[in-house]
Amino acid sequence: MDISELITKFFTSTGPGGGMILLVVSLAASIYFSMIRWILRGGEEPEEHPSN
Amino acid sequence: MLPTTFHPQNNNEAVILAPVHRVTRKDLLLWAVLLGIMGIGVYAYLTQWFTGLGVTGLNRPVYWGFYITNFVFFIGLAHSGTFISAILRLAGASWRTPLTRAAEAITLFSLPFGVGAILIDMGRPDRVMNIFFYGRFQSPLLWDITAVSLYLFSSIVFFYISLLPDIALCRDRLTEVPSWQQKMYKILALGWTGRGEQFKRLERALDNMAIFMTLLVVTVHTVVSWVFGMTVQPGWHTALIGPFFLVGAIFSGTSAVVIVLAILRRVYHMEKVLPVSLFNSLRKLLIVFTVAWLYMMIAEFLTTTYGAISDEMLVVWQKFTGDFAVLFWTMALTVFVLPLIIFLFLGKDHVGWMVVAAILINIGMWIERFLVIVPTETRPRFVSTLMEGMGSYHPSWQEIAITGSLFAGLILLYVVFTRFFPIVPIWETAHSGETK
Amino acid sequence: MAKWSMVIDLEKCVACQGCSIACRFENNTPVVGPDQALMGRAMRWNDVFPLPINADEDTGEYPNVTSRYIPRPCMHCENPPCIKVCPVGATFIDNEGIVEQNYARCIGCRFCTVACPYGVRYFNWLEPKWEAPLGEHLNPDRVEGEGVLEGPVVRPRGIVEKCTFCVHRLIKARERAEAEGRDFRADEYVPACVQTCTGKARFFGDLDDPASTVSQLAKSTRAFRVLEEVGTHPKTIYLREG
Amino acid sequence: MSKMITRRDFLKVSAVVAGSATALGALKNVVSVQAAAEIPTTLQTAADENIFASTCHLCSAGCGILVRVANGKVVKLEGNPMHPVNQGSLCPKGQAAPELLYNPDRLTGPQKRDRSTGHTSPITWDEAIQLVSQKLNDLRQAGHPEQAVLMHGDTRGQMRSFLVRFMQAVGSPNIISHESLNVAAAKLGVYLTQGIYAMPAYDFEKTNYILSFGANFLEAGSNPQRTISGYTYLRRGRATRGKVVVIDPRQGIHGAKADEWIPIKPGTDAALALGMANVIIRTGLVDADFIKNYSFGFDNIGKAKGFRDFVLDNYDPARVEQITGVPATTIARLAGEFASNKPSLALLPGKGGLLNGGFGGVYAAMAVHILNALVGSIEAPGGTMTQRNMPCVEWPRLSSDPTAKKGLATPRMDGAGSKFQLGRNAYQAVADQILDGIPVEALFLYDANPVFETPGGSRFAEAFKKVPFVVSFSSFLDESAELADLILPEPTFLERWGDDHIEGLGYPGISLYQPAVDPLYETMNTGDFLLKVAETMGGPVAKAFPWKSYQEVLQFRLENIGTDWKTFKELGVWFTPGYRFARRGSQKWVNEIVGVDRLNAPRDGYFDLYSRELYCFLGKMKKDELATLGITMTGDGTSLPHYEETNYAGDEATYPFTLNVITLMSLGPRSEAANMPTLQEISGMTVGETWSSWLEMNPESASKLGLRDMDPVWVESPFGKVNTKVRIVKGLRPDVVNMPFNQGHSAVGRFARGRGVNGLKLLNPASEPLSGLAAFTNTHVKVRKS
Repeated sequence: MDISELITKFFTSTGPGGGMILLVVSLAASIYFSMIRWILRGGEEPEEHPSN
Repeated sequence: MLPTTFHPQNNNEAVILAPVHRVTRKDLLLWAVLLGIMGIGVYAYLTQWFTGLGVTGLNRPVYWGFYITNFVFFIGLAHSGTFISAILRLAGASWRTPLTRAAEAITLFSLPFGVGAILIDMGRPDRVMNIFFYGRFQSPLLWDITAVSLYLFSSIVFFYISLLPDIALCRDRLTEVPSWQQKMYKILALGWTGRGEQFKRLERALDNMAIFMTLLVVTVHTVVSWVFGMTVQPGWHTALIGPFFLVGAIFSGTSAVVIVLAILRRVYHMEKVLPVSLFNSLRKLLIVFTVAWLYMMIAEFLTTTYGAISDEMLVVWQKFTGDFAVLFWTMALTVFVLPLIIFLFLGKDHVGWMVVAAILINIGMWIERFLVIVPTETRPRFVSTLMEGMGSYHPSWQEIAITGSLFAGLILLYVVFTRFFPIVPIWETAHSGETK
Repeated sequence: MAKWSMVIDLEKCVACQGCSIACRFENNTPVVGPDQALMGRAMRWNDVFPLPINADEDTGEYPNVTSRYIPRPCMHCENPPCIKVCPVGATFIDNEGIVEQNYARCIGCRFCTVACPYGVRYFNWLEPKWEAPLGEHLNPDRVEGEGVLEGPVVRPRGIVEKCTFCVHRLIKARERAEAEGRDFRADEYVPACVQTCTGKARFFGDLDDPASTVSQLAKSTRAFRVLEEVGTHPKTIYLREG
Repeated sequence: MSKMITRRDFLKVSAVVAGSATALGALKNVVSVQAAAEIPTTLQTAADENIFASTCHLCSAGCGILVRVANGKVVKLEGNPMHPVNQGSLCPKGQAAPELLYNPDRLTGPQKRDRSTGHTSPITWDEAIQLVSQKLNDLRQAGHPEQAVLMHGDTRGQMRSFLVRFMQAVGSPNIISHESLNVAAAKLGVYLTQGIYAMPAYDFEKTNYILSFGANFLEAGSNPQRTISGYTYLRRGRATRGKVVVIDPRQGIHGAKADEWIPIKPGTDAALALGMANVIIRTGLVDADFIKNYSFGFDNIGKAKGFRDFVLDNYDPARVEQITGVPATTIARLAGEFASNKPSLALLPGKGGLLNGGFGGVYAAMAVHILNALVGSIEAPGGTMTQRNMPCVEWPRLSSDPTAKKGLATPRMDGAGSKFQLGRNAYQAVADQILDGIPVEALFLYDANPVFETPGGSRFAEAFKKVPFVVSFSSFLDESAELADLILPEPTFLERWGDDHIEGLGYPGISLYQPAVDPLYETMNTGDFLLKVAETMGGPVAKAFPWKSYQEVLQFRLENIGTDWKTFKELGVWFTPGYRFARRGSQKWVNEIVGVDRLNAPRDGYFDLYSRELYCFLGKMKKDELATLGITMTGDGTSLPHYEETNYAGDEATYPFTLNVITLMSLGPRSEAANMPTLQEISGMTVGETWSSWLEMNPESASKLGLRDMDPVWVESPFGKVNTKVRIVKGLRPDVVNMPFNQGHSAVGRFARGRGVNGLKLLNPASEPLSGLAAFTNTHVKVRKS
């Protein structure tokens, strides 16, 4: 299957669209989740490098 | 045991937190009224659920009416928050800080109603999952759903993380509130301490998200417009429709912020926190938007009328002199003429006039959304399909009630929110900046 | 594979509306009643309209008045705007060029009805009903498959329906040919409107077969397609009067 | 160090370029539409299916149908491709017929109405048979069988002669057809010229040129399906395209499809036809052979003025222009085209034609038919034909007893032949006659709803009060059945036996009705009912009807049509294709084509341009005598077709518009059709109306009255007023307004009741004094905003 057919299939067939939505949203969810964790972790006073 | 939390120093903390301390009788009354309106809407929707969309005034060829207008309007309204807090953040406009949360709350609370309007408009809401089972990405509706759901999701996160330090503040300061409320703060604060890298990381995350959110704003409203623009119908099928919708969205959203600010200022006595200078800054922005919107309108109508393709002209005449003339000229008056007069001559240092203008703009923008959607439908390319009584649209009481309840819902969420969370970001407006 | 097409000779069409009603009884489209009809919710998959298509076209002043009529089934476009916009693939074009609707999947968003420039798609605003015993005459034919419901089966409310060139008749004709152990011929299948046409104004057949009547007529100097400038490439072709 | 592009790199680059190209190619696919992957499906259908060949009964065309019966239910009708009238086609009424069968408002069994209370109560068929036979026997014993009257509608085939036989056996001459409401004017026109009392059949297929005088042949002629097929063949079915000119104050569908629409002043068709005759004669374009050898009265006959001089003296195109409003140049051009594009045809109005309401209408029909004669189109290819009927087995001789003989000798109660000397039927006059004191003891309504379908129908409601025994055979409780004492519902045509003669093609054929399903309700075929009545009555009436069932009657009558009953049932139709024209002047011509039906004038095969038949009635009358008949002409002119100014009810100053009640294809002529919801929902396609009635008005007139499209209006005539809405129609004379027929029912059923208004209520209820025709088009109305 060449790329053109793949693209066509993605747009025109039923199913991939719903998958796309779920993919985008879950991707965002995981990014946001790790982002929030990253922010909160900023509050832990890590022993390695004391800030002051 | 909580670690000691760092809270930036804010002189207005008491003023800002004042509304959060108590739920008054008046509040309960207001909530009851709003719930009542929503109840009517729910009843209206139930009649629609059990009888079918036939209870609406929709028909052939006006398949889309109030519900889709609401969808577009609410999504547009949602642009206020992102605009004020994301775009202005990127632009480094520091005057925005006191009103970011008030604006973002509009975003957050209008988006669900925008999405809800779409669900209400569906003939078979029970089959909504088909979109996921059988979604086709060729349909602009899928682009819409992708963009709007991502936007909704991102807005929640954007709003929530900027709220974190203030939730923590509530957790620590509001000891007199009921225990469930305290528990809520405790859970929602996610153990925020404000120490170490937290504020720095928060700022960084917000800065980065602002870029993303700005992109989303542009995408979302363009995609909303493409639901119309991708068809071949006269009046819709124009490349301008994306920017047109976008500018309109920011325009109405920013005006909505003016209204909300003025109310908050008055009701919660925040004159000091939300100074008149804020309104003056918004006034300047709004002047730009009004002119930009006028420019869009002129670009749109001049191109259409000059080209004078007959199908397109039928729609234009519907707006200029036809069935929608009254609405159209009301819209022109409330969106351009009156606001410009107010902004230029009356609005400076005058909150009252600003509110008047903002209300006019929002009424006008709702009408404008209606006028984008309905007149085109009343004059399809194959005009012969119109028989007696066709090509017109009169909303039923259900549509009006549901529209009313969508607005009531937005207001309800908003007023409830202001009673439990500080509507002005305390940490962002803090006098002492960084952590020590 | 065949490419089904309909040719309508406007000179022979006398606007009798036989096609409209043949379609109604073949496909079980409901009568919506006076109030609904007044709102423009009448369901006539195959409708007949007075021309002009374009409202600002000049029809002359008395006594030099031109009045014309046009019957309008689905155009069965080769590039149908309705199919592009359907979010769930409830409306689709089969490999013989027929634009169909799967009633089991439609979510009732009405994007297709808005996108169709010909107004051929109809929405079930209310539950279709037939006052007893009127419902006795309903055509029992239905097309079923995994998650598919098509054909004259009575549509539930909240979904979109449309002219399908009586696709169930095609299936029936194929099945009959198969049962009789012979090859299916294109002339064994016509939609109900073509069969009933009082002026014999309608022709139906395979546009891919250069010898078919529709192919021949499509080449006529009188042939035109409605709104062909829109790029939909209709397979319903009209022949001009005169 | 120069970097050489290696072959490997080159291939890489090419691959990238090619890749982008295919991706761009894909873009095209993304915005286009792909055929969907097939999901296997199966067709579910009825367990058992049958197809019955039968005949449609929803208008006078009598199209052949194939009825699809699935699981014992009628689900679809198709045209019978074997049937010569419709050849597989079927109009909207026929298509909607299952709604007639499964109509929720059908009568489910015989009922008796109590006059004093107005309540109806169900009775058994045996009781009904007893009641009717008792009544008829009473009348016979009283020596007045003629006081039993039967009114019927479009009844053809064996039922027509069966009813006649029944009434004759009882002893009543009063079998009154509704034709005085529609085709009788045209039939009289043909009768007074060609000497045959029938609508001609037209050879559309071979004609080159059609002049339609308000024939409305694409919507509601007497045989719309036949004329539509003829028309489309004339236009596009053959190598040369024939020309069609429509003369009608209303454009309608036929005017829209025609090459030319001539909006003539209503009621002046005679003048236009004679103006054309004038041109044809002056230019020497007449068919000399026909005129010289086979027509009477072209030249002067002794002292009497002939057609030629009369027309040349009186109908100069310039004068005709004054009368008709059609420019003289147009008249001359059309006449020239008509006479030089032979074979050409002038069509007589069938139903809904705008002939004049008085006897002038008959003169107009004569003038139009004479146009056919002038160009030699009588009984000629591309011209008119004479409708032949299938030879049926003769009924056994009716041996009338003295009572019956006495009854049959009485004059007809509707006045046809006596009060209305030239009339054959005076349907609408029945009410006046009853109200004038003519005794009617029993009135049978078969296929008739006079309360609704006649101008001033409320007179019938009054008249029924004076008739002690009114019987309706209607399948629906229509306006007349509502007032009947006995309601004896007949099953719909899809549940009963019957037949119809094929008309409009010239050659003979017969078409069968057969029950596609068993009767749904306790209904009885009126044929079967009358057989049982006859049996119960006993005596000579019983003897006249030796059959057990109406189906047997059909089988008896159709024994010799050339096929056996089984094949006939299978095909639903039998005919002898190919019309054979009679040679001018041949024996067949004299015996079958010209002059056959003349009562007074000689049956000599001459086509009358000067009507000898009419001379027998009017020739000797004085001016004042003629004036009582509404004829202003005196002398020879009375026997020659001429233009009579219409004597309108309502003066023009107060009532500026002529009202035309139009029959539409959708609703058709029969009351039941108004109760078929599907038909209601397509009823006013031309103006975009459904489920209602409207008033069509020219934009100019509307703006003069300050009316805008869809404004509610009062339409008022000297006889009443109705409230409806105005619709602007460009294709209409400014001095004419139209209203659709078959709306404004107060009964029949839920779908018909209260939909719009009945325009007939506004019309002049008078009958034309010479012919007994209903005056359909001589009422003026005024319109004002309400």
